[in-house]
Amino acid sequence: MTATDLLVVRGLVAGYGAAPVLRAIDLTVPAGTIAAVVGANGAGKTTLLRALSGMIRPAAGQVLLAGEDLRGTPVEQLVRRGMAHVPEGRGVISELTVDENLRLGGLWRRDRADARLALDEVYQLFEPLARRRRHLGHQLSGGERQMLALGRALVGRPRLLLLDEPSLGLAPRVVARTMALLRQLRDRTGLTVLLVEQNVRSALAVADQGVVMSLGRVVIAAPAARLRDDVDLRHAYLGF
Amino acid sequence: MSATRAAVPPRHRLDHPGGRPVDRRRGSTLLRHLAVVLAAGLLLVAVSYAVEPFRNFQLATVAAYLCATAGLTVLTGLNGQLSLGHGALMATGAYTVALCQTAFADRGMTGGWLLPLSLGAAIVSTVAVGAVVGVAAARLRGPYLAGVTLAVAVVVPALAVTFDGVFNGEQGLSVPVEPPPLSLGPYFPYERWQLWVTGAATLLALLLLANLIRSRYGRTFRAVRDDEVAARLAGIHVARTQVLAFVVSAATAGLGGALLAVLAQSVSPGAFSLTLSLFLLMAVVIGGLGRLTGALWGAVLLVALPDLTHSLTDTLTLSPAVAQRLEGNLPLAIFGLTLIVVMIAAPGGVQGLLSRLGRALLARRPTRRS
Amino acid sequence: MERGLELHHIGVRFGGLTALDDVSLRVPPNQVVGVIGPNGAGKTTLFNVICGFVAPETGSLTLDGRPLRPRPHRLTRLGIARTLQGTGLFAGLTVLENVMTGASHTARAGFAPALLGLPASDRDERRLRGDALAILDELGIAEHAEAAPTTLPFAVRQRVALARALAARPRLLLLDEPAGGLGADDIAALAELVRQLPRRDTDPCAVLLVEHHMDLVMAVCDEIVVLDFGRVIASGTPDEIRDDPAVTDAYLGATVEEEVSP
Amino acid sequence: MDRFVFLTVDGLSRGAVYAAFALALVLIWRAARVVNFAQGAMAVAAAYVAYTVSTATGSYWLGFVVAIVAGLLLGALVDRVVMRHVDHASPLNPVIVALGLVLLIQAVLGMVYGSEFRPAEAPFSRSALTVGGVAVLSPYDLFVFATIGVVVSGLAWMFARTPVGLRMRAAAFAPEVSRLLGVNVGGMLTLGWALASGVGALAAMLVLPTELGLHPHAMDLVFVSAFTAAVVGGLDSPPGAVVGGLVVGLLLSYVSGYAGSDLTPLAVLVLLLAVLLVRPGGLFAPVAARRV
Amino acid sequence: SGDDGPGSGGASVPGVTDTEIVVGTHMPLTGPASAGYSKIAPATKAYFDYVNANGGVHGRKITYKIMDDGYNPANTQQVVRQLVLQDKVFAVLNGLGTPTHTGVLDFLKTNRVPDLFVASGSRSWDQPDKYPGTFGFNPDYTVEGKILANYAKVNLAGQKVCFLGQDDDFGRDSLAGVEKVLGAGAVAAKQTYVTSNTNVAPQIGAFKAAGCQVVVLATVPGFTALSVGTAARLGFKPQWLVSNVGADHPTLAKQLGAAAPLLEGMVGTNYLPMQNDTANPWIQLFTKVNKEHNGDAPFDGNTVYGMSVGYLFVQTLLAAGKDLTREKVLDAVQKGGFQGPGLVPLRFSATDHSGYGGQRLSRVTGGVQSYFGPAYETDEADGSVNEYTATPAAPPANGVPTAS
Ligand SMILES: Nc1ncnc2c1ncn2[C@@H]1O[C@H](COP(=O)(O)OP(=O)(O)OP(=O)(O)O)[C@@H](O)[C@H]1O
Ligand SMILES: Nc1ncnc2c1ncn2[C@@H]1O[C@H](COP(=O)(O)OP(=O)(O)OP(=O)(O)O)[C@@H](O)[C@H]1O
Ligand SMILES: CC(C)C[C@H](N)C(=O)O
Ligand SMILES: [Mg+2]
Ligand SMILES: [Mg+2]
Repeated sequence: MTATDLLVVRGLVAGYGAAPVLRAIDLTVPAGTIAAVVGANGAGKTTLLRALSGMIRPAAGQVLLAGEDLRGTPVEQLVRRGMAHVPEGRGVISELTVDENLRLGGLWRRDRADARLALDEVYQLFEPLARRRRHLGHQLSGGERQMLALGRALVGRPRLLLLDEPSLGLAPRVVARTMALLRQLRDRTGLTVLLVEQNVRSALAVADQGVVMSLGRVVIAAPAARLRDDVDLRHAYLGF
Repeated sequence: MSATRAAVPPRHRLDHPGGRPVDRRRGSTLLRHLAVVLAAGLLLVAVSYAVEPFRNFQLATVAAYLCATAGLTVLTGLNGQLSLGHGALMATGAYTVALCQTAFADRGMTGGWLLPLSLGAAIVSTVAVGAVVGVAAARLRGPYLAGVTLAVAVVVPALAVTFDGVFNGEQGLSVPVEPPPLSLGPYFPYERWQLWVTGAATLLALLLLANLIRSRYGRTFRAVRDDEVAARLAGIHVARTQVLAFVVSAATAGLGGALLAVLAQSVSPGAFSLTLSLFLLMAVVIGGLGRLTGALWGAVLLVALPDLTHSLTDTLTLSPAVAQRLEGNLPLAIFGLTLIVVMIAAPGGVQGLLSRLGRALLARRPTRRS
Repeated sequence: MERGLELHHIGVRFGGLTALDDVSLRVPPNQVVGVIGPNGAGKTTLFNVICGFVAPETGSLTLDGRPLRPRPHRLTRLGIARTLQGTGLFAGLTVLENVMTGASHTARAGFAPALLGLPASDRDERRLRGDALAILDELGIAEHAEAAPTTLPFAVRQRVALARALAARPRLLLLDEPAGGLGADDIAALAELVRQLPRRDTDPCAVLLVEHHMDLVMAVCDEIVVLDFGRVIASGTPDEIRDDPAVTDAYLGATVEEEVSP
Repeated sequence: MDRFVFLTVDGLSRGAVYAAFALALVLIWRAARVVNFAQGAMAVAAAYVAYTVSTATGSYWLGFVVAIVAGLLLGALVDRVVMRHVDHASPLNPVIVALGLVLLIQAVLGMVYGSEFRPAEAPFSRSALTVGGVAVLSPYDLFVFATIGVVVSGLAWMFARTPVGLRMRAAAFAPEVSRLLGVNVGGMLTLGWALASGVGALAAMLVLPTELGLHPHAMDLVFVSAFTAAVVGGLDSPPGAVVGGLVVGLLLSYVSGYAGSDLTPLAVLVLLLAVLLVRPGGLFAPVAARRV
Repeated sequence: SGDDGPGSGGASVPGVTDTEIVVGTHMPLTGPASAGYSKIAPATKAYFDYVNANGGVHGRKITYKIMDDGYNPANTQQVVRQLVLQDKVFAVLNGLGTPTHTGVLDFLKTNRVPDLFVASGSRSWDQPDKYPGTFGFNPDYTVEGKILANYAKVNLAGQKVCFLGQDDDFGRDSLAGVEKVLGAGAVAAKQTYVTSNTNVAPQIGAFKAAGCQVVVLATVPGFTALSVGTAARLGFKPQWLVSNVGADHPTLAKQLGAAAPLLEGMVGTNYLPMQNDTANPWIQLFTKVNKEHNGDAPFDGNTVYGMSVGYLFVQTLLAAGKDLTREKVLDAVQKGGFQGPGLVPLRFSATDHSGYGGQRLSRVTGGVQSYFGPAYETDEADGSVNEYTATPAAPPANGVPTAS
């Protein structure tokens, strides 16, 4: 581990009940980079993110965030450590308004003024949300909810962002803009992103590092450019 | 979180009677269920000779409650509608049977067919009430449904006081029931006869319920419980299905109430209080929601638990002052505590626990062989 | 000749928000029509109008030229089936039962036979089960027939949802983002399946498809309608749409690669 | 006309206490999505504590404060020791556990205090002040109105305007997501239970002087009326609880005054049906959820 | 296995051995109706323990099985069957409540179980032809209504009389008695309450509006207290005439707490010695028993009631003789002639199975409830209300009755 590795995962084993879904995952994400985790349905990508953010308790292994072991840290403390997890399936609280959902993202922060600033930035980034501030979560369209979930995470100004299929249900234009946004944030604020995606092409287009998972293991972790450009690798691990 | 739904879309609950994954048995549903019911009937007759009259009466009471809990478990467990008012539906059946039997007796009519006729009338009248409540219930969800059924539970017994000309107020009506047929011998214990009558009626009701659960209706009940929007898109009339479930459930509750009235030979509003409705619900959940066997455990618990805890306090010898305090209260405390512990330790109820146990045993066998 | 489903000048508003504005379109028999558009453009709302979940303020619908007043639970009887955004499976039913439920309206035995457990009801069940297994087989997921949906991978759940819709033997199938969350292989398989639907030997059907996955849309649609702010801004063949500047502007935008490369 | 004024005023003062208790139900519903059937028994338990303190010290107000504190603690205790461990996957489970709690608490109170009625003191005169020969509100009624007004507006403000209110609502609706957003869901739940139970205890202190007295079952009937009130108002809405409570109070008063007390249960059912068939989520229901 | 025919007299009598008699009862020990009543059976039991400690009855100790039915008739069915079929009690004694006990009349009759001294004033117990084994204890509500109305007629002549009753037999029978004495149209305002609605302000408000001066209450204690409290709130101060069911001063005072002075002047009825009359030898006896065998529980009207029931039952057993059978017990009760703590006669005969046949009036003065004037007796028909002047019996020296 080097000082710049923000997230280090060693031998992580986790699952739901008896049989583990993740079998000894090793992974390193340097600070200020984007890592794309790709793999077939059921490979365990979602489970990996859930284990990282403590939503399921790992059976074995170690997760280090900026060198600190996260074992035993309650889920709700992780945002304070700078980790934000946008879960699969949007996680918008449908009974709250758009504005309340967004505010919730920054509620834990001491710096109220900056939280407010972050809120305004999100409204600027996703103007459909600005038009629906007072709407309840359940009134939004599928894509609008996806924006809301992402925006809510950004209000907390995280160091590490765990994104589970953010492109799901988003219009192509918005997908491209979202991906570009991740790049911008990486460059502007040094944000580190662990991006789980089915949309392999888009993911590898923005990522620095590509991680391919299969059956609960990391089968290859390589610079994204290599995975993108090396036809043999692509055929072997990504099937295209 | 789906707070609007009364019951779980149970993730791990695919092994109940109506939901065995693939029915490989090609035979007739009716014959299969009939065989089980006949076996149960024979067992019951054997038991009725083996045990004392009081136990016969207790078993008969279990049978009567079982009618109600079976219906409630279909409604709440399979169709996801919460009812706090099943005691009131039982009251409807009970009063109907009382009025019918009294009318027959007043006209000097006798015969073995009169009681089935009264029970039939009880079912019909409860179905009518159930349909009315069901139509309202079909529009309501979760606590709002609970609120209305709670009001029904309070109102129906109160009507006996409001219209005391017919129902004779708090004191209630007596239910004339003919003695066992003479062909059974002059000294045939009355309690055994009571068990036979209630047992037969209940087994018949269970047979029909089991058939229904097995059929496409059972499936639509559960589909509506799990996802109303998807159910509508699958061509299911959600409201109609909910009313149907309510009516079916009401019919059995009415029969259960009627049987209880026949057993007690009397009906009065106090016997069908809100407490009864709440206890029925506790019984089906503790027994194991959504399964007929669970309803059976629930009915057994309703009868046995107070008895057991009472004997427990009886065996403790205490000073009069302490005894006076504990008397009555200790059984309730134990019952309450049991309820809490069971719900925390085994939310699947007794039947869930038994299934788990069974599976564990099955799972161990092959390892032993190897 | 058969006319299929037609929408005439449909308008829907939610409070102050116009979700659909004078939308007309037609789904001819045995054709695949795609509806695309930015998030919140009104695509799902359009489906909801067809299904009767949302009553349009203006406009009308016809099915084969006859006026249509849709009610959700009558839909399968009219030959229309729909999948939900998200999967909407019955969590407490097995996969097989889920699919059997899709064909509820074809059951013939009434309440009395079911209550009495008569052979008529048993026959019904056997037929439904047989049909459902056949569909599961066609979609290649027969092995999961006994599973609980929640234990299955997402791609399989999507297929179960599709199987349930097909079990109704629809003439028109409404698919709301069927590729959402699927991997490339699964999407390719889905594309193949959707393309085949109008050409099936038994029960061929037309498809109205809402999807953000352009590869799929372009590959399977005979015609595409583009919505923006509730209005139809373009319609035509995939090729026409791809090159329509208005569509690119409102919806397609640049590719990710173009966006991220400086 | 005098009679009408009298029945109206009487109905409102009864309704106010139903409202307070309904509010406790609404609180716990908003905080934990549970209809707390044990609310009545818990409130009675707190009132017994107050009774013990008041009789020992002779101070009503000390008892009053102790009741509310006891209510808060009991709520937190019930959450931590019991409800926390209940599988909420089925909304029925907590309901059954609550019913178990009712049995347990009432039995324990019966053992400790016996099943005699204990007097429940009112801190102000309950004799109505007469205006123009018509008996209107008593000082005690005014006290009740004022207390409930303060509590309702305080809670409404807390839920709608404060961060902790937002956290509580978020935790209730989506516990998992809320944890990811840094909300201490467990703490919020405990807080919700404590608050609700505290309000319940307050309601019991307000309602008991108008009832038969302190008894393990003293709140049984109040619970039924209050639950009705909460449902009529809409379980998600604190103002709904207040309106619902007043409506139920007025209805009961008019019906027993003009038609006979034996018709009151029926009248309640009719009210429930009339309201819910038109508005299935109660008078103050939020916007119907988009489900597709 | 349970096939023995009925009428198996002679050899074995259920619940009776040479050393023991088992009797049982059903009582509300829990639930909303338990207040007050839950103390009756323990008091009876305490008296039996006292008798047992003094050698029992004909050498037999009395075992009293108390079953909680929570005032729920369905539970009563269960527990009474348990008593009779399982515990094989000799008799059911002092089963409490009209709706609860009504449901088991037929069962007890079929099983030929003596059903003695039912704790309720309903007239149902007095049906010797239909229920030969059932006997009441409390004076019936019509008798009581007549006596209360008679007081109003004689002592409060010309005042406007109103009536509040429970919406069941209790209220109805009581009102019937009141109207028999005052005349059908004489009650200016009649109101009822249901136990499920504790707000009696509408009813009391109606009395006030009607200008009532005397209010007869056929209420349980809780509703007596509510009525009195509510009236005070409304500034309405009538003369209260209260049924014995709801007139026990300690119970009421406890419930009203600081407002207990409102009970001042309340006229009530009863037919047993007043629990605060420490000069009364019965009260002295019962206080002693309460101390020794009842854990010195708070002593009130329910205690006196429970012990009086016990005393009467022991008298009955003695009268039935050493060779105890169920038939003999019934004969003994029908023969009557019991002298005990009661202030009025027990009416038992072959044709009358009702209990006490009258009441005496009491008044609360200076926070103390005490009797005044003579005791009265009457019937539930149109007979007149007569003074009953016989001097009450004194208890035997050791407190245990002896065979007469
Ligand atoms: N709650 C759960 N209980 C039991 N098994 C689960 C649960 N969630 C997921 N699984 C199983 O764990 C495995 C990995 O699931 P996971 O959701 O992590 O995959 P994924 O890579 O995110 O797939 P997808 O691309 O479909 O989102 C799958 O086989 C799945 O069936
Ligand atoms: N029930 C409703 N109440 C209020 N607004 C609604 C409701 N349903 C939809 N809307 C609004 O109408 C607009 C269209 O929504 P719709 O769901 O049809 O969009 P969509 O085209 O399906 O979007 P997506 O591609 O993101 O799923 C959205 O802005 C949405 O917020
Ligand atoms: C003396 C009491 C037990 C009377 C009671 N209210 C009843 O008749 O039921
Ligand atoms: Mg995933
Ligand atoms: Mg959509």
